[in-house]
Amino acid sequence: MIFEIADVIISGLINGSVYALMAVGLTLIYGVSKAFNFAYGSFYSLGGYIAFLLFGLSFINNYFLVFLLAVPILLVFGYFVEKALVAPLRKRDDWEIKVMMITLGLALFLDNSFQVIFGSRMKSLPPFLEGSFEAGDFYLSHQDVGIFFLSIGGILMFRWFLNNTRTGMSVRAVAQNPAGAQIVGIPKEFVFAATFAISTVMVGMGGILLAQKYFITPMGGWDILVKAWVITAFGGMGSIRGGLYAAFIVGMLESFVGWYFGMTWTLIVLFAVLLTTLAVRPQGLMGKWG
Amino acid sequence: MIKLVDVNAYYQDFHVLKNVSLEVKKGQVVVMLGPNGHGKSTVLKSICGLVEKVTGLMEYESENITGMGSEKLVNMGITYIAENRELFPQMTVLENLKLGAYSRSARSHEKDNLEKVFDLFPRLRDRQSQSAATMSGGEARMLAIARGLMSNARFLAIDEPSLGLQPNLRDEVAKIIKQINAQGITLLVVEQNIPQITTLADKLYVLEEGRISFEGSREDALGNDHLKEIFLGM
Amino acid sequence: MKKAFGILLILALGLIPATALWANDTIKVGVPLAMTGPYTDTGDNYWKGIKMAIDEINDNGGLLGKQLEPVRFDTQEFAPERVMQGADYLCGQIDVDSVHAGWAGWGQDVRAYGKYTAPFFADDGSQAAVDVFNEDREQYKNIFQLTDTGINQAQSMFNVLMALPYEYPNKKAVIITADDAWGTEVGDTLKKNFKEKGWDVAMHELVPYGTNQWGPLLTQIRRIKPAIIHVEIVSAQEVITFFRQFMQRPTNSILSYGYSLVPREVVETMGKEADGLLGEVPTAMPTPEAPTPEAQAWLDKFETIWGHLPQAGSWAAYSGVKAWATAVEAVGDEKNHDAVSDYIATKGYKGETGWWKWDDDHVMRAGGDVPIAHYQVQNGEMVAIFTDPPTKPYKDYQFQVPRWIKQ
Amino acid sequence: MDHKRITILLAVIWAIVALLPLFFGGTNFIMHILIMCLIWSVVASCWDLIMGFAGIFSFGQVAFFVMGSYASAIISGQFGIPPIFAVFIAGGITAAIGILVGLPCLKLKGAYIALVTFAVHMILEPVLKGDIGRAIGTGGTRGLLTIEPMTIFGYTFTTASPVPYFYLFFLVAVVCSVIILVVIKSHWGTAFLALKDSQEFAICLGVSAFKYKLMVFALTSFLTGMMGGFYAHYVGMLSTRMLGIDLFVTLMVILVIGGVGKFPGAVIGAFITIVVNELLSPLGPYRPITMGAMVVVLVLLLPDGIVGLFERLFSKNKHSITH
Repeated sequence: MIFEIADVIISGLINGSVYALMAVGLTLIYGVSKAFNFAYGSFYSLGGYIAFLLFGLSFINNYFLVFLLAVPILLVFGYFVEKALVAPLRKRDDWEIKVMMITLGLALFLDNSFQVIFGSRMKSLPPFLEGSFEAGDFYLSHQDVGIFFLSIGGILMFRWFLNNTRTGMSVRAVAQNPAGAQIVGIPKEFVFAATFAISTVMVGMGGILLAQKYFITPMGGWDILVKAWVITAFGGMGSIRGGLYAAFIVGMLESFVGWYFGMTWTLIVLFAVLLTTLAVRPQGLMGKWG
Repeated sequence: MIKLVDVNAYYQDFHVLKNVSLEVKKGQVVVMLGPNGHGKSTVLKSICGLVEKVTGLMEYESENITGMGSEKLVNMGITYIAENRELFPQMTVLENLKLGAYSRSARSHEKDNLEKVFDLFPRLRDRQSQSAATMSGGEARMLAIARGLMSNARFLAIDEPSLGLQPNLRDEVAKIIKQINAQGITLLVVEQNIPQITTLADKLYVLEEGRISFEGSREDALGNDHLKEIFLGM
Repeated sequence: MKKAFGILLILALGLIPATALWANDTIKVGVPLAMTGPYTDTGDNYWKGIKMAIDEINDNGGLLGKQLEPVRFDTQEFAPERVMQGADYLCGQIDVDSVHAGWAGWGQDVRAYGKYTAPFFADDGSQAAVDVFNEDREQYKNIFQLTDTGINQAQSMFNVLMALPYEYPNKKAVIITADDAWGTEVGDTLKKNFKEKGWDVAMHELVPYGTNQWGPLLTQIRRIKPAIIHVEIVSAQEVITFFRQFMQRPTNSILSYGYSLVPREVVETMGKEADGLLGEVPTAMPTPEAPTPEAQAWLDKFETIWGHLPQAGSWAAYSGVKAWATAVEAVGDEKNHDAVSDYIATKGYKGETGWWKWDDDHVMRAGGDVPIAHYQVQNGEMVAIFTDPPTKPYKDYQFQVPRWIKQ
Repeated sequence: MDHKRITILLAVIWAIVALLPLFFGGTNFIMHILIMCLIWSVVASCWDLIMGFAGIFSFGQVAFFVMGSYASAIISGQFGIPPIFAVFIAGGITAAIGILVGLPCLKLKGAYIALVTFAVHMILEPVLKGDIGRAIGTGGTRGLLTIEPMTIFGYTFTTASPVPYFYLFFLVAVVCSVIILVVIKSHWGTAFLALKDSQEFAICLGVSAFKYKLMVFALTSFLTGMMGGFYAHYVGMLSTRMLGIDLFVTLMVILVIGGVGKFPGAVIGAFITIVVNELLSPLGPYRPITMGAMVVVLVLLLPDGIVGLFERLFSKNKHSITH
């Protein structure tokens, strides 16, 4: 029994760390620019496919090189998408819904393009860590540990960047008060595009990191989008700390419900908890930026 | 230092400023008066690059600044201090001030300016690490002005500094404005609740329905019955 | 302006019948398959078989001297109105003379295509489809199922599990299936069978597609230590992640994947890592060695055309086209749909491995010359070890005790 | 656009649509597409009323549609209630669920409402397929394969002769669009415009945001659920496969093409989208790619959809005078 619970906790922690990584990017764009990106899941798949293509090149044989090349690609892609598709809509009164629509269109376009280009069959990437820690009945693969620390490390680094660098502060400033940010001379438009690009990089990296465990499929991003969305809302859209807590709560909840009641109940329980939380705290766990 | 010629400004389809022309000379304090909602703030915001649609000619030290964005203008030394303060609520006082020095030209002076600002507002020094959201109205007003000063501006556009202040703090605002001006910063102030400020003014403008209806010294203004009404209404 | 739009709309709608008018001296064959969405994969498997059959017939001078012309229709996600639309388009609009589908709507398709007369071949493998058929056999006489129902396939899986030359350490089983019609049909049948044989089904879980974190279930499995784990989720991602996470700390359990072993990526991605997994394919061409020389020739031909071994459904769909073509030749008129259907139902078709016979339910029941093949992954390839019914070992291929079972 | 112009446009659209069977009455396939156009035009108009006019980001439209369809099929199948009554009961049930969903979520902000309503969509599939669904008679994963056809005064509509069915749906669609028109014209419509402009201001005027939002939520849920019921009896079978992403996206495209908050744009959008979708269908995977690209381009170039374009064309002269 104790081993079982330990097992469940570990899988909850690992899932939580993955969810956290997924949610932070989404909460970032929402927090800064109030734009909701429906193509977020497609960017996840995009990361995976970029890595897949890179591994196809003869001179690339490790993840370090893949990340090194994938990051600028994703960065430019995200920046371009924001400038070309989202920024022109911002002047409109109903831009929020327009952004949802245009990103939904983009998601449809990207997902099906993946299917045409790469085929509908799943693609896999080589594992970036092999082996495991074992002690009696206790088991932990290096891959999972790697994913855990890379996700958490990535998020903490990002938080540090936001709190302690001038650029990070300007991002927070735009999030908290766009008018104020403009007054002090922060280039708001650039910050919007930059955060969109950063969030694209984050989710794309998540795609690469997880592809070796969960594979890449053209439509695989939708689950990620929904999970990330639930978590950001749960934690408070725009709150990185809230997202972090929410991700682990959701991870734990899923693994305990799945273990105790069965997998079909996880989604139902998850939404029930979300609804209850929102009924009590409409702004989510943490509410605002922090 | 600042010169506007036939400036028109619009919010979407709403025509706010109609052929506004004005001039602020270096080292001056110029005060703008007029009924609320007639476009005083828009004049300041237009100068500071915060209004999307502006036509006409705006000059800063003989350079055409029409259509320039705020990030450029702040860097050139033009800063706006908003009537509703526009602070960053979840950040500390210090972070707010540091962001005031965001522009490239202000960064190198950040330390000096911080000292200057703390000397001007000793209370802010004590509350450096307090979050802006928890400050009182008066303190927040001080912080907004202080943040504006951090930009190393040579021209400040201050919008209704008395808004939301208790009457006993108004004297202090006037005193601070005088001190700022004494440091060689040119000021364009929208304010009509603090008579002391109008006494500081080198020149007064009155803006009504988006047009300049009066330009002149305080004495000229007091001789004008219509304007007197505005003054009495304060 | 509005009128112009109205005219535009009428023009647009007018284009649809216009497309139907080209080429008159051909026989049109409807092919409703998923070309977009989550079922694209299986749609592709069927298409390869159907295309191969059509090309073969056309290369040999066509059918009754006419070339066959496939008309594709994208069934997307099999929403009811989409299935109906497919039937109305292909049979009502294009007026095809036969319809070759794969997964086609699990009963919805019987309703939709039963309204028309063109022979319709589906690979639903679902009792629901048979139940609809039996509501009105005369109305639905043009419907033919290329594979046996999930119930019978599950029965066959169970028979083979019991026939394995392996002594189970206990009588505990775990069943995990997808929460779709196929998964539940197989799961329920297996559960019934296990219970009848005195086994304890310690866990029976339905999981949604997209599940890839198996921690909570594996925790339970490790406590139960079942002798058999059956997983029935026809999607590579789910079954591979399950296997890998299971292998982190395996129990002494036979892993039976049923039909979920067929997505090609399972073996392609894992290679020898997948050694030991069990699975089945109905109306299958056993591999690596086909049962007859003709069958072997077919396998080779398929591989030359498409560059890989046939996947589940390819051969069944191919055979459907050939069975229909044979019937048309015999009847001599592709337009006489009723006669063609009667011919198929009564005479059957002789394929590469022997006779295809449809039963009274118009289901190609497993057995005879076209049994269900049961595979084990050995050396990174699917190897037929049993055929059923009747349950018997296939050629000289042997079951191997999986490497994770420690005795 | 003023109310008078909306009414005229709507009348013209319906007049054209009413004549379509003259041309296509003999072709079942096209009639079927036209009937689907009518169904989606109502569902999309309801969505537009919620999203475009009331400014609520509800993403539960497809879910309500599916709920209504299942409700009507189950009611008529299990309790022997004639379909023509069952559809209205189904509408009532859907409206009740709509209110239940609306109560907690209408106080939330934009993206949160979208999430909660989309959550309803997400949960619906496991619920309908699972034990709860089976208990109320959804047929679980099999779905419902036998649903009574619509019968009115002893006349049974069949899909084999779609023209009567077409006019039945036509009638329903016209009535629904008139209801929506009345809502937009009424005090409600004014209240929504006020709410959209400034929530605070509207509250000052005594407009209770919550009450109006809940009312519009209930009304659109009712109409959508009822339409779902008609759909169920028309198609004669149901499965949870409608809850896939395809239908959701199609409805979204309808609004993009028609114009959000530009009633009767959704009606025009429905006809264009469904027909274009059908024309693109032979392209296989290039269909959704084209649809996606079209959404992106249209949102950028034609942000107010077809109706927005009309408005611009019509009011060109007026504008040049004011400036």
